[in-house]
Amino acid sequence: MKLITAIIRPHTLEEVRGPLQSIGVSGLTVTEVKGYGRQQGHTELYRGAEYRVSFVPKIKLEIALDDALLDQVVEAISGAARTGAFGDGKLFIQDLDQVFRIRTGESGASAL
Amino acid sequence: MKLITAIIRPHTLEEVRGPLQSIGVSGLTVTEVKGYGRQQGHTELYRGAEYRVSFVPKIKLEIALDDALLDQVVEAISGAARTGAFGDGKLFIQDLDQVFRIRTGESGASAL
Amino acid sequence: MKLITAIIRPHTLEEVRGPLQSIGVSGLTVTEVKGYGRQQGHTELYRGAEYRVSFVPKIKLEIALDDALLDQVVEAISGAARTGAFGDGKLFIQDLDQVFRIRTGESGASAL
Amino acid sequence: MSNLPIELSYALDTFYFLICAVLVMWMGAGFAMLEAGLVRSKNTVEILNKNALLYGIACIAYLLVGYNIMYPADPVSGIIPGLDFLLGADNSTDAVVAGGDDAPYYSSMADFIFQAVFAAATMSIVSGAVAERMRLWPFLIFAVFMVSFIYPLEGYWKWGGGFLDELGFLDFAGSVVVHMAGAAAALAAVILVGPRKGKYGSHGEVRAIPGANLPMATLGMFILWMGWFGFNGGSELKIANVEEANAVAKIFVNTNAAAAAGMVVAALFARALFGKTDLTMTINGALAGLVAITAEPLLPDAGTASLIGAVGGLVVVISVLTLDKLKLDDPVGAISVHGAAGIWGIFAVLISNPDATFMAQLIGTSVTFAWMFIASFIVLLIIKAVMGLRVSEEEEMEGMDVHECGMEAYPEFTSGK
Amino acid sequence: MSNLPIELSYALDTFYFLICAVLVMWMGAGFAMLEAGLVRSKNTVEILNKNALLYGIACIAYLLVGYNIMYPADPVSGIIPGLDFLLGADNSTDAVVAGGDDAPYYSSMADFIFQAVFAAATMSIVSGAVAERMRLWPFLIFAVFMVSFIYPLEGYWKWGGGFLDELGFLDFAGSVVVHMAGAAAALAAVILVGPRKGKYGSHGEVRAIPGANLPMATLGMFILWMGWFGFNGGSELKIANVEEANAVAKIFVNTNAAAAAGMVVAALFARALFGKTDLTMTINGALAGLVAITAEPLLPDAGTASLIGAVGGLVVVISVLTLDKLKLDDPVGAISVHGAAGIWGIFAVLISNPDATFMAQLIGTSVTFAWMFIASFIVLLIIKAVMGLRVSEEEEMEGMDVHECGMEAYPEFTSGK
Amino acid sequence: MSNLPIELSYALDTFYFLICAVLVMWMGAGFAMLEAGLVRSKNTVEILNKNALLYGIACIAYLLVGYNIMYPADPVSGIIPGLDFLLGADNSTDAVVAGGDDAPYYSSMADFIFQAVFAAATMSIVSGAVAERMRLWPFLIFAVFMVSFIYPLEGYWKWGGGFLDELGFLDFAGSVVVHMAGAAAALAAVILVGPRKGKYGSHGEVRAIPGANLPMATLGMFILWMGWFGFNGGSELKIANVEEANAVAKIFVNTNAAAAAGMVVAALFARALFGKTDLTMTINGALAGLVAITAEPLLPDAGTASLIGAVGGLVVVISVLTLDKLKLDDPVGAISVHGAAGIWGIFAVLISNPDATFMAQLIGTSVTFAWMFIASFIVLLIIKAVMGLRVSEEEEMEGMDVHECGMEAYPEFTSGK
Ligand SMILES: Nc1ncnc2c1ncn2[C@@H]1O[C@H](COP(=O)(O)OP(=O)(O)O)[C@@H](O)[C@H]1O
Ligand SMILES: Nc1ncnc2c1ncn2[C@@H]1O[C@H](COP(=O)(O)OP(=O)(O)O)[C@@H](O)[C@H]1O
Ligand SMILES: Nc1ncnc2c1ncn2[C@@H]1O[C@H](COP(=O)(O)OP(=O)(O)O)[C@@H](O)[C@H]1O
Repeated sequence: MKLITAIIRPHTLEEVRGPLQSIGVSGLTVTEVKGYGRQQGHTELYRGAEYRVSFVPKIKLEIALDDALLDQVVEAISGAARTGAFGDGKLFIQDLDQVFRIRTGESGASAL
Repeated sequence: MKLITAIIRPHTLEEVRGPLQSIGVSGLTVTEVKGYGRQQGHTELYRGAEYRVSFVPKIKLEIALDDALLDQVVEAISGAARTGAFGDGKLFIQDLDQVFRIRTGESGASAL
Repeated sequence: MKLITAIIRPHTLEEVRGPLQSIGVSGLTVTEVKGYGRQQGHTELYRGAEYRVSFVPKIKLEIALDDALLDQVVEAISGAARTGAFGDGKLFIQDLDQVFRIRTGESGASAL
Repeated sequence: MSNLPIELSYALDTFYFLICAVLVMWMGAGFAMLEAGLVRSKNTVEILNKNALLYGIACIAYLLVGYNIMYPADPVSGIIPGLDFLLGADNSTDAVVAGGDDAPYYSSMADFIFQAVFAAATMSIVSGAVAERMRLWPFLIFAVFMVSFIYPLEGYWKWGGGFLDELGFLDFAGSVVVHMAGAAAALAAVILVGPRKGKYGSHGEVRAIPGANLPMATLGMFILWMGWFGFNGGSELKIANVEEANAVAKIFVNTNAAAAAGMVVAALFARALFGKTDLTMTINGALAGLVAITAEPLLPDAGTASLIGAVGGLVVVISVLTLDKLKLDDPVGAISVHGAAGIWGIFAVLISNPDATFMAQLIGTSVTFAWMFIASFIVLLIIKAVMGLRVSEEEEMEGMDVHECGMEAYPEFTSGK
Repeated sequence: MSNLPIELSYALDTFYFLICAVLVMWMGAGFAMLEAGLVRSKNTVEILNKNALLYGIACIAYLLVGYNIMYPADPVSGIIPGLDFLLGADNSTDAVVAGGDDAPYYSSMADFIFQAVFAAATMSIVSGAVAERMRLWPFLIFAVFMVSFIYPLEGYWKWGGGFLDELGFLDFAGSVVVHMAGAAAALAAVILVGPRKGKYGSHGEVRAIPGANLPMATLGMFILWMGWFGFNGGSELKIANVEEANAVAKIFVNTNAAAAAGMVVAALFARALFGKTDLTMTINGALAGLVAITAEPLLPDAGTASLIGAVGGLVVVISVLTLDKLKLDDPVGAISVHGAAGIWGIFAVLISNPDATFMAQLIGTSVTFAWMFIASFIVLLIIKAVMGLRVSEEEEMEGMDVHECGMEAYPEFTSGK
Repeated sequence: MSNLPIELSYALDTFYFLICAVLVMWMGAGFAMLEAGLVRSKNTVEILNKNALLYGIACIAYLLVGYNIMYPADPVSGIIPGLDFLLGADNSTDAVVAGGDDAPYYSSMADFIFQAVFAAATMSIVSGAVAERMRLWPFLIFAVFMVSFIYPLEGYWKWGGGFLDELGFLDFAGSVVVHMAGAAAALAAVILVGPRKGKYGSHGEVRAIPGANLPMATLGMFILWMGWFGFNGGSELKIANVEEANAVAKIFVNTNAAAAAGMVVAALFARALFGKTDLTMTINGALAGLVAITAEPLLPDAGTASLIGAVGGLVVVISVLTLDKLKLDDPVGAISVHGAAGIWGIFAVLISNPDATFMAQLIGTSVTFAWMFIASFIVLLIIKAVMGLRVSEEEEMEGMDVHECGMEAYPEFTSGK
């Protein structure tokens, strides 16, 4: 099993959801985060003093899934979240040793 | 060392804490997240227009721990967080290569 | 590639950023979290009733990086975030299987 | 032309009354902000709905029947008023300029609206005490009964000229008739709905449930303070001669002094007790000072008024802590502010008013409390039987806003708590 | 000395006017809070800036020229007023004490400020309807034209003694002259700027875009309600004798009753429709009740006033839903509250005022609507051509606050939405 | 009966005074909201506590001794007033109807409360400037001295008939006597407590520390604006004849015009400087316009008043930027709004009042500034020696709310910043 962590633009969340559901991703977790990469924030102004808001608001998706779905999901997220401008985000893939569903106690792929 | 990521119902956080402390978990990190799994959100209403709040508020716990504690902790969280209804949450287990305590510079299991 | 997760004091974020950028860390993601370790929260008071705010606000940094930078980054964060008191935080290191840059589709180290 | 001065006097008294009514109406916003600030974010829309709608319902119910019960044209006895609906015609110019002791000196419409906003204020007291668990519409149905009958009846006993008035019970602007009365109804409701889930631990410990928006609560205090100038100042009922103008001015000074002293003393007391300056006690202290001086804001000098307010500030802190010991859960401190400080206020009349007697104050307070508590209890019990008073455990956990109002107060900020 | 009563009468009327003006000025805060509460957090600083600056601009523009257009010293015809600038001298004591039907009975400065705050209120209506997408300075430039010419001209037609007044069109405090007029301008603006991105789905579905701070919106309602006592009460223009004092008092009672009924009925209606008690409808219902009674707050008895307000509450709920069906995106419901309820109010005059005729009301409403809509449309079209009206798509997505004002409303709380 | 007109006149003037006092009291809420909106969330409970408690303390201290120092029955000299406590009896009806130039024409109780709320306003100015780092109780102890002695003494020099008054120094409602005086004390405090940690970088750069709740700050502005009608309008001290009624009305018009112009000009100026429309400058501009017109709101025509306000709007923006260059950290801009615009206002008297002389204005301003600054500095120095003024670095980092008040303002929303 894999854990995909995707950092995307907040307003693309809705576009990403649909494709994921059609692929068969059965759940996901969303966190509001801030970050920077090539996209380097912007300045705001307060009483004449400029200040950099260096971290841009992003949405982090965490999706635990079966290895079989990995490529499709990478594809789907990349496709839906791409605008082509700096700030589109990143995907990180990690191994997942084990998963449990708290409600039933199931573990492994059937718990996803 | 392992990293357990638990997604649980917000109000079970207090129930989960006690058992973890008695087992000897020395620290944990909490994040407010939203997500969906089998539990599929609910509708709200605003000026007559219904809208799905598709992501349900959850709490994410991250716990770095010694392999020896793993089973006990999985047990403890599952027990305290289970209500039996959709939405109880998930546990994800990952390998942890290394840990450092910033204050002292210690690393490995003694830094947990 | 590695994923470093650092839990630090909120006000050290600004001190940490500079060194990271000089090392050549090209991006990072910040989440507001709460947690406890050796530092055990504090009490607040509301209408005469004391209550423990057991989770202390922290900042979580996630940095995906090339293995080559690992030691330097661990060093840099530890140095900038250390005050020597309980609550300075932790660093967790995990393996990262794969990274994709959404904008360009690049993968691997060049996507960092 | 020669009647111009009398007409002017009538106009000035009417205008003064109307402005005071606006100030008391504004207290509705004060209660709304206070309560919205002191509940958790997940119950905020609901408490706002309650505060807005109770004001509307109170105005309608009092117009329809409450006002006539409280001030009957033709009372049956000192205990039983008459029954009448809506409003009659206003005073004619002839009646006004005729002069004499009975000549009307201000518009009866102005009188009505001033009285109506008092009725709404009484009801507002209840909403805070049962916040975060009593369902919206059962509460509003209770408001209909409260403002139509329960409150007007005891109002009649004192201000309508009923038996408490004849007895010599003295309550200038309503420490008991309005504030303690509201608190007594609130107490009945609090007992019936029970405490919020999680408020009291299984080992008897009191758990803090902090309010979500303290600036809003502080704004509520300032609004109430401002409105109280109308509440007490308007209760003099006349301003249009030297003596009356002096009286109204003195009431303003005393009202302000009592609030200031209540606030500062409560803050100091809380600091001494807790080691911290508890803002919610600062707020409650000011309100307790206001409630305490309400029974007699005219006769004491400003120094004495300050002392009366100061004691109110002590009383409210003690009462808040005591109610929690008794497991009576009152999220905003309404029973302490309006009940405990109201009782202190009614006996403080003895300090400055030589006409006041301990017995009359005691009887007046006891009768009012008994009536308000019992009548409210019975009506609430009936509502409980018919439709229930309290939200389900799940609704309480997830918040009343989503379940009762389908909406969040701060949809972009609220966390998953 | 023998003139003292006349002087007092003048002073009382002036004071009453000034206090009413302060209450209406305060409505500016009400609009600001209402709108700041009902937009998303990312557009909050901008709407606050709009509300503050439009008030300032309205006061200046109305002082410079608007007031003279609306109340010309020397009108050209029933359609065309004169053109004049700034203010003249106030009434002399001699003119006042001379007496007679034409003698001034209150300060013309007080008259000016009372009228000025009405002009500002008219403009405030527009800001809510175009919230979250119309740029700040184009809006403020439109405000200059609106308050200098567009509104004063139609104001002249009715209140300045122009042709609508001669026709027998009756609008006591401005259900149409102020409220529907503002709504008509708002409608023109809404059509020109289009709906917010994401408000209407590609399959015609209506998407909710919840406001970020409901307590603030509720405070706005209470402020507006309070201010309305000045709005309607001051429109009686005189209080200093028995008859006038009674009239003002009755207006207070009726205004309050209509608001209360509108609120409760809208809440009940929304609950019946949606199964939940929608706080935004509670708020809009109260405001609709107020708008509805504004055309004739004096003649109906309090029961009838309640009914007029109640129907206003129904109208506003239906109108909000209908406008969304028509894809007219009005984030705060301004067009429904001020337009739909305003039209209901103007025809409700027929219920209690025997002098009102259906035709006069219809013509007055139609002419006002046509003028306000068309003139606004043209001016906005020109502004659009010169500098654009709407923010770019990127700005809209990221929020107007950062782009137009360089600042966030809640920098410590706002999430990445 | 023949005395009725005189009595009515007394009653009307008293009522007018009381209403103005309520409006000024309400400014306390305005300061509280303004400051609570412009600090970070972690210091919000503390600033609310400060604003509430300073109002209470000011009312008590001014009642006890401050009022008698400012308006001594029996002054020792033009510099030294007498010492007296609490309040005397009010005017008798006989004294009023006796007539003559010395006859009292309004309640002395009304006078007291009007003066008391001015004292509280002066103190409110300080709290904003030292927000986020000066400890609560040292601040409140300073408030005791400030309102008991420091402010009343300079108040005596001008309004109590002391030497500045005899000198021909003209300050109608307190551009200098209240506003600049408060700013001078604030300046002393700001110098003594130093800037907030992180406000100024090691290379001299100015770092923005955005306020947490801009809608609240905007509400504060509207409240202050509303209250200012009472502040300036009440300072005419009489309304009950044609001339005085006209004067009060003109003051209302001018006060409003100056605020409007100050706001719009500051917003435009900020936009020109920064490229964005800075809402905090919009707010400060309105307040600066109000402060600027306060020294002479009666004599200028409305156009001139607008210009005076407009220049105030420019002054405040420049002052805010300049103070930051001087590393004088004033989180809400209090020194700029009340000090810089106050000084402009006092010299703007020369424009419209032929009795004003440059020298008298200069001396009055300098003396007031020197006294307020030095006396405040010394008292603060003593408090600093005894108990310290500033929170510890750790407390500042973690926020004063938890450390001083044991509570968070927005416990459910605040992030870990
Ligand atoms: N090396 C990294 N480690 C962790 N998070 C990163 C990293 N690089 C980028 N991010 C996250 O991804 C978000 C988007 O990055 P972005 O600016 O789009 O980079 P690029 O345009 O180069 O792909 C950032 O705001 C940050 O949250
Ligand atoms: N595959 C997944 N990947 C990531 N997070 C998930 C996944 N499935 C569920 N979650 C998280 O767990 C939470 C609870 O899931 P839940 O609805 O209880 O699923 P189930 O009832 O099937 O166990 C979700 O809100 C989501 O945050
Ligand atoms: N075992 C752990 N697992 C997950 N997070 C932890 C763990 N230990 C500590 N943390 C996180 O690190 C933060 C700082 O821990 P801290 O109190 O500094 O521990 P120590 O002082 O022992 O290093 C905590 O608030 C928590 O968020």
